[in-house]
Amino acid sequence: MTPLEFLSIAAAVFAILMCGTGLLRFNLFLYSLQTFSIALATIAQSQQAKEPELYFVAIAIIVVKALAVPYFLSWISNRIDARSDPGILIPIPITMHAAIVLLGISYPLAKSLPHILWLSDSTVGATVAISLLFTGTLFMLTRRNALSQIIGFLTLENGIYLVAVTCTRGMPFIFEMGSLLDVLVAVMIAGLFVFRIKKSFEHIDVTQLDGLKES
Amino acid sequence: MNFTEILCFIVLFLVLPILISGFIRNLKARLQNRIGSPLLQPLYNLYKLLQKSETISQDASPLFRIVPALNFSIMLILAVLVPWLPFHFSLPGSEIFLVLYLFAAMRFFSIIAALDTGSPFSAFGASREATLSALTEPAIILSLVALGIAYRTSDLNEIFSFSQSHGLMQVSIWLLSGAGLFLASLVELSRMPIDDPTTHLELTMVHEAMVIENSGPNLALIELAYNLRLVVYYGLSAQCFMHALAVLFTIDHATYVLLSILAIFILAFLTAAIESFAVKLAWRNNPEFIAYALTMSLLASLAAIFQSAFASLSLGNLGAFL
Amino acid sequence: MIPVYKKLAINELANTIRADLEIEGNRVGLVTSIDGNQLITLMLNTRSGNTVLYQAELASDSYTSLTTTIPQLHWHERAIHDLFGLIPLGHPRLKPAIINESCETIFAPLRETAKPISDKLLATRDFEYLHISGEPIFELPVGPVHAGIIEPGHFMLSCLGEDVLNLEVRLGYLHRGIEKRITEIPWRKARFVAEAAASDTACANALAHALAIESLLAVEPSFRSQGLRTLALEIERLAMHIGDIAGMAYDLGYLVIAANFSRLRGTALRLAELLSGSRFLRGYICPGGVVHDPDRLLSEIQRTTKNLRENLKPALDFFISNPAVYERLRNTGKLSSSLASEFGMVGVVARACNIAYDCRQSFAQGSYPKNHPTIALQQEGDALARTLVRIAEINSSLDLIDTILSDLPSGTIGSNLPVDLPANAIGIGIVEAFRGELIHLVITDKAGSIKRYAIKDPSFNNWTGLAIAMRNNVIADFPICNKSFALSYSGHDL
Amino acid sequence: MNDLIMALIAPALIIFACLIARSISILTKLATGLILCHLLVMIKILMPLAIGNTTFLTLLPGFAIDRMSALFLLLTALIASASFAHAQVFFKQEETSGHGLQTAYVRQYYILATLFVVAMMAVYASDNLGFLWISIEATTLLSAGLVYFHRTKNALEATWKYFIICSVGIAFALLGTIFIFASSQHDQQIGSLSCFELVKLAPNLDLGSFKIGFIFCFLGYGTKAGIFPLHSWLPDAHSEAPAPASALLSGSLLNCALFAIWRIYQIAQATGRCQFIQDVTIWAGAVTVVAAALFLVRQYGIKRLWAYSSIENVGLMLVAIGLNSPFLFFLQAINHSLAKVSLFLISGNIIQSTGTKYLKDIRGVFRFAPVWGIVLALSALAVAGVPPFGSFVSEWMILTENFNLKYIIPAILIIFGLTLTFIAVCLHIGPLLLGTPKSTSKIFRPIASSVVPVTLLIGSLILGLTVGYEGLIKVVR
Repeated sequence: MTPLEFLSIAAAVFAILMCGTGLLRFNLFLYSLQTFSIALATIAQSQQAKEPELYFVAIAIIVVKALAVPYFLSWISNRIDARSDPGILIPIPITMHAAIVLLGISYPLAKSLPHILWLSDSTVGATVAISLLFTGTLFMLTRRNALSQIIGFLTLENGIYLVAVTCTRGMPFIFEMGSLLDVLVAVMIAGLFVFRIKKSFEHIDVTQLDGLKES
Repeated sequence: MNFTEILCFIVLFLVLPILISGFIRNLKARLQNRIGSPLLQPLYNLYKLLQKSETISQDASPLFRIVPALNFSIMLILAVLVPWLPFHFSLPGSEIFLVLYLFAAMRFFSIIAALDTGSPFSAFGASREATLSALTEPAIILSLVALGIAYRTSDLNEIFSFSQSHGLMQVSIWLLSGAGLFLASLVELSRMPIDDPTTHLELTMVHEAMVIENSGPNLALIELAYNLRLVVYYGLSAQCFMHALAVLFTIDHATYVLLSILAIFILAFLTAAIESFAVKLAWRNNPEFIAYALTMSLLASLAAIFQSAFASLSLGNLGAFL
Repeated sequence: MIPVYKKLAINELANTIRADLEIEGNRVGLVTSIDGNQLITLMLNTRSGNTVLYQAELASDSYTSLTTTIPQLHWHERAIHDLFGLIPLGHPRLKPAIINESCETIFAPLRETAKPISDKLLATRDFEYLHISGEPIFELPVGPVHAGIIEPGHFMLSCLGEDVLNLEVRLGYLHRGIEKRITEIPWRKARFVAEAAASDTACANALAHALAIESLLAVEPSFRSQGLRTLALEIERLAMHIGDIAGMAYDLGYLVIAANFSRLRGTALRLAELLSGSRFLRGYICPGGVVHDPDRLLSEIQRTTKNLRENLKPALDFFISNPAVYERLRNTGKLSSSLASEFGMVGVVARACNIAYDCRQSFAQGSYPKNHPTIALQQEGDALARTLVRIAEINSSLDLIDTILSDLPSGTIGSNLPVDLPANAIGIGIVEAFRGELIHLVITDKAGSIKRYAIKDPSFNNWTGLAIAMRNNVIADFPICNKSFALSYSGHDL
Repeated sequence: MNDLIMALIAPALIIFACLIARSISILTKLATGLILCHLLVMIKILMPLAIGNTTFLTLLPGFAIDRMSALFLLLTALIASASFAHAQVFFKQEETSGHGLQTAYVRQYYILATLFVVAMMAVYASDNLGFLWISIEATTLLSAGLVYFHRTKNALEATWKYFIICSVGIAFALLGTIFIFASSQHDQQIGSLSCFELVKLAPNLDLGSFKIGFIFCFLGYGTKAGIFPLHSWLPDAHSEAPAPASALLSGSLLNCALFAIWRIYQIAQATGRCQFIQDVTIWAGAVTVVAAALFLVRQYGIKRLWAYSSIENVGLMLVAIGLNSPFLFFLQAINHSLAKVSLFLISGNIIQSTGTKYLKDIRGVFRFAPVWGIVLALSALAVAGVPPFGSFVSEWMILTENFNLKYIIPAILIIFGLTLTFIAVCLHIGPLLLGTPKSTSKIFRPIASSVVPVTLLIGSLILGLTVGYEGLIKVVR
């Protein structure tokens, strides 16, 4: 087991733990840790694959996704006084256990991916990446708070990034940076809209946004 | 196990329970800017309790009298069986399931003893304890079973010995198991954020409410058994963390022993910090916290199963696990 | 303040009060009797600051209960029953409120001495809990002796599993006969007894007493003493609110913050000591003014306030910005706004239910007319709302203390009072104590001595609120719910 | 390089104008003028490519234009001009009808709309799949502000749905892009994201991971295009946006997303082993057509109606892509865009003058505004695929092609969908056009408000009569 794999497992664990609480600040903290481990995994990969430009990507990830974005979101959550998310459909602890089941499912899925997809032996990396995709989606589906949706989306994005790191021999640098910038802008815009939603609806419960139902 | 080690074990066995609980109390006081009670305060308390006479509810059956002594003796056996220190008697019977059943037996006895008096408070405490342990039990079982899967044995002594080969995967298993055990032991030992051991509020207590009818020497035995249980649980999770550490670095035996004891103190420190800074959870939110313990142990089991799958992979048995 | 006095027939009383309550801003201040021969009702108008006192003579020892028409009077009628031996016919739950039933024969202390007590009164002395029947329901008695150092009070929780279906509050373990005692001693010494009505509210009680006596004597204290009185009251509010927050943090298990707030409460009490020489402001306010001018210590007070403010702000932020605290308190012990107004909640509890009632504005005295704080309101009526109201009031008290200190009028601190109280007069003092509306009512007889001295502590209204708020919460929420109300036992029992 | 600068001058000037213009009327006039200049510049740059004189134009590394993208670029420029030109009338009316229009909002609208158009053009111009992805993500980010223009609760809800659903969708497209990149690293190659290179490399791609990549890209860009069942945001966003923005969203953004799918489909075709991918595409298209037609039957808002009709057309275009016919894809796209933009603009006029967007509240358009009524009726027929409009020809050709390639069931589904659409549109539009106008109607019908729709409609008609006629002859032969 390589450090890359160890760190990506840590990311998966943090993502799963993130599903277990409705407190937004704690969610953001765990998201930050998860992103941090992914950035460290990137550094591990850059050493392994001898691609120095991945260093810059890792630093950019730490600055943007592990620090700036969580800070921005927690600032918003304080400003609009939304500190927790009661969740929908299933109780929050069960969500966490569902995420574990999904991690278990991710393994055979990762194994059944076409074999080219791991250039080195990166089954674990691919497993974690798929599990992050699942976890992010699950998080988005089972939460009702607009901010939680953003966090879920970011987790999903992390999963995609991890696919890029573990399953390819280095995506083009400019593409990495471009997608990172996109994420940043998307979060900023989403944050602004959360403010707007709070202002017009006096809540940020997305399940209650149903004024446009077909009728 | 040589003579010095036996001596060490006995000394630690006698001293640590008192010291750790005194340490936690004192530390909590320090964190609140108070001077706090002396480290040996639990000992003085025990002495005081032993001096006192007992008051027993008229409705209580003899069971109520026996249970503290019974639990204490079970705890003594457990303290010898469970490898909570880096050296231990290699007695036969340190089976995971025997240990788990002994712990469960203790819980069972204290619950029926609490119900025995007919006091509404201890009944409350008992019912809460039953609920909590039903939720925590899987976490503890799975943490230990994960280790069992990883090392293909159900003998705790064997699992916690050094003969096994290690890799980074083992580090994650050990870390996750240790974390699961520690979180579960916070619940088991009725500590924050589930239960506040310092509270005077009879309506929110779990453990304290359960033993509210006990007094005098009986209470002393309960306290002593509790302290011992605390040290055994902490020692077990400390051992898990130490094993993870031992995978990453080579440590000679003497340092390892010292570090293990230090680790127990670090966990105690952590407990004190949690108890000073955490907010007690609402009763309905307790499952959310316990779910974390369960999650850690589930992940540990998952990791252990993966590891077995990898092992079979290397044997050329591709996908046999799947 | 002299109330408008009106006489009524007893059968009109209920409907008159009812009609009055329909008018916006009107509320019942106090219902009691003078010597057992009549009912008096004090109505307050929180908009105009006017007060009306209705007196209705009684022909016998019983009268038709007012509770059936106006539910919030149930507690008043129980108190009247205890103190005067008057029976409200048709009262749904008549049982002792103030005087513990351990006094085996009814002794109705405030009753006119010549009047005999009929036998049927004796039958009603038993305290019968409200029983909720059903197989899985069990009753959990808590108190009156508690594990911590708190006052005695007995709570009967009827539970279904962990859920509380009903909470019955039973008080009266601390009855000291304050109201009776004040009528027995010279009125100049009465202030010492009056301020002992609730020890942590000493200043507010002394102030209410002073206001009542001053209104009788038609004396206006000097501007300086008014400023000092307001200062004392705000310091008391500050210290006690900090203490309540500390208690809340302690019940949450948030020990570090609890210890910190307890320390800061000490600092606030230090302010009180600097001002009056007593950490609990004992004996400071007297009719006619205050007893002591802190003159040279004012700069020290100013400095301490600044210091306190600097220390308090980060602690409060740290406390309330913790999402776990937030979650724990939210939706715990929720009291709906409609029930709160129907049962006449006062103080922090009312303001947390979005009822804008603050005696500092409605019945302004001292330096309040000039600079009163804005009313701290919250919508939700849960423990969180009450805590947030307390925090807002801590901040506004600090601001107020600063404002008063920065321009305290000069002048004398006391004024000479006449030797005798006027005959057949009524005086009231209404003060916003830190728990809420506090009323002292003085009635003199023909000879000019105090015939009846009635005190209505804020807790008197709010205990009912606690019982309502506890319904459908889990048992383990009771301490937090109780702490968020922070009610007084001795103030209630008197 | 010069071409690039020339193409960007006009948008830059519009943004500049937005920043300095004092009043709404000056701003709208300036913007209209500049966007028309932009259209001319684009025609000048791209005509050689579109006619086929030149085949390839490289702008920057990663950005290149071939014939297909040139055609779509021209279409986009045309739609943008139409939308901007009509926006002038739209905002004037909005101002007079007392909706409390703020200059800042209009300014913001123009800046975002301009950037949005530039982002869409970047989609067509990018040769690199990565840049393609970034551009499409940029269109989402920029158009969210357009949808939110009215600042109402409904607009906010539509924007939030649009934003979140499309962001997630696009994230999956990124995943697909990564898989496609990984597939090109087969056999220790360096890997590439360039479409042209990938087409060349196609036989060497790792088919397994390419398929996964295609599916994810298809899902991702398909969300953006509104393929059933990923369409849920589309009716909300298209109906809540102001009419010129709806026109842009429906008339060119959908083409953008489909173009991205087409680009990847080209690579799939080039691998030569993509029967599965073809099946998926054609079936998805056919199902989308039927689903949209079914949704069309019960609609309450006039713009929602057209939004569902757009989904239906997306289905048709997807089938055209699946048939590997760039010609049909473009023909369907241009026919749909012209008619649909005209429809959205006219519907915007009607909504503004009647003050309601509900079908049941609008009556008698023929009475109070005959020109609008005629344009609306004709455009609706054009969208529903009635001869002699272009759509009829392209739909006819798509069907025949389907039968040729033995996709019988999809073809039957499409026929069913098209019939249902025709009936549903007629049923909804009939009462709206005829009947007595409700008394609350605020009648306004400056000639200016009909200029753009009429022009587009005439364009559609000419297209149907010329290209369509040729095509029809080809089919008949």
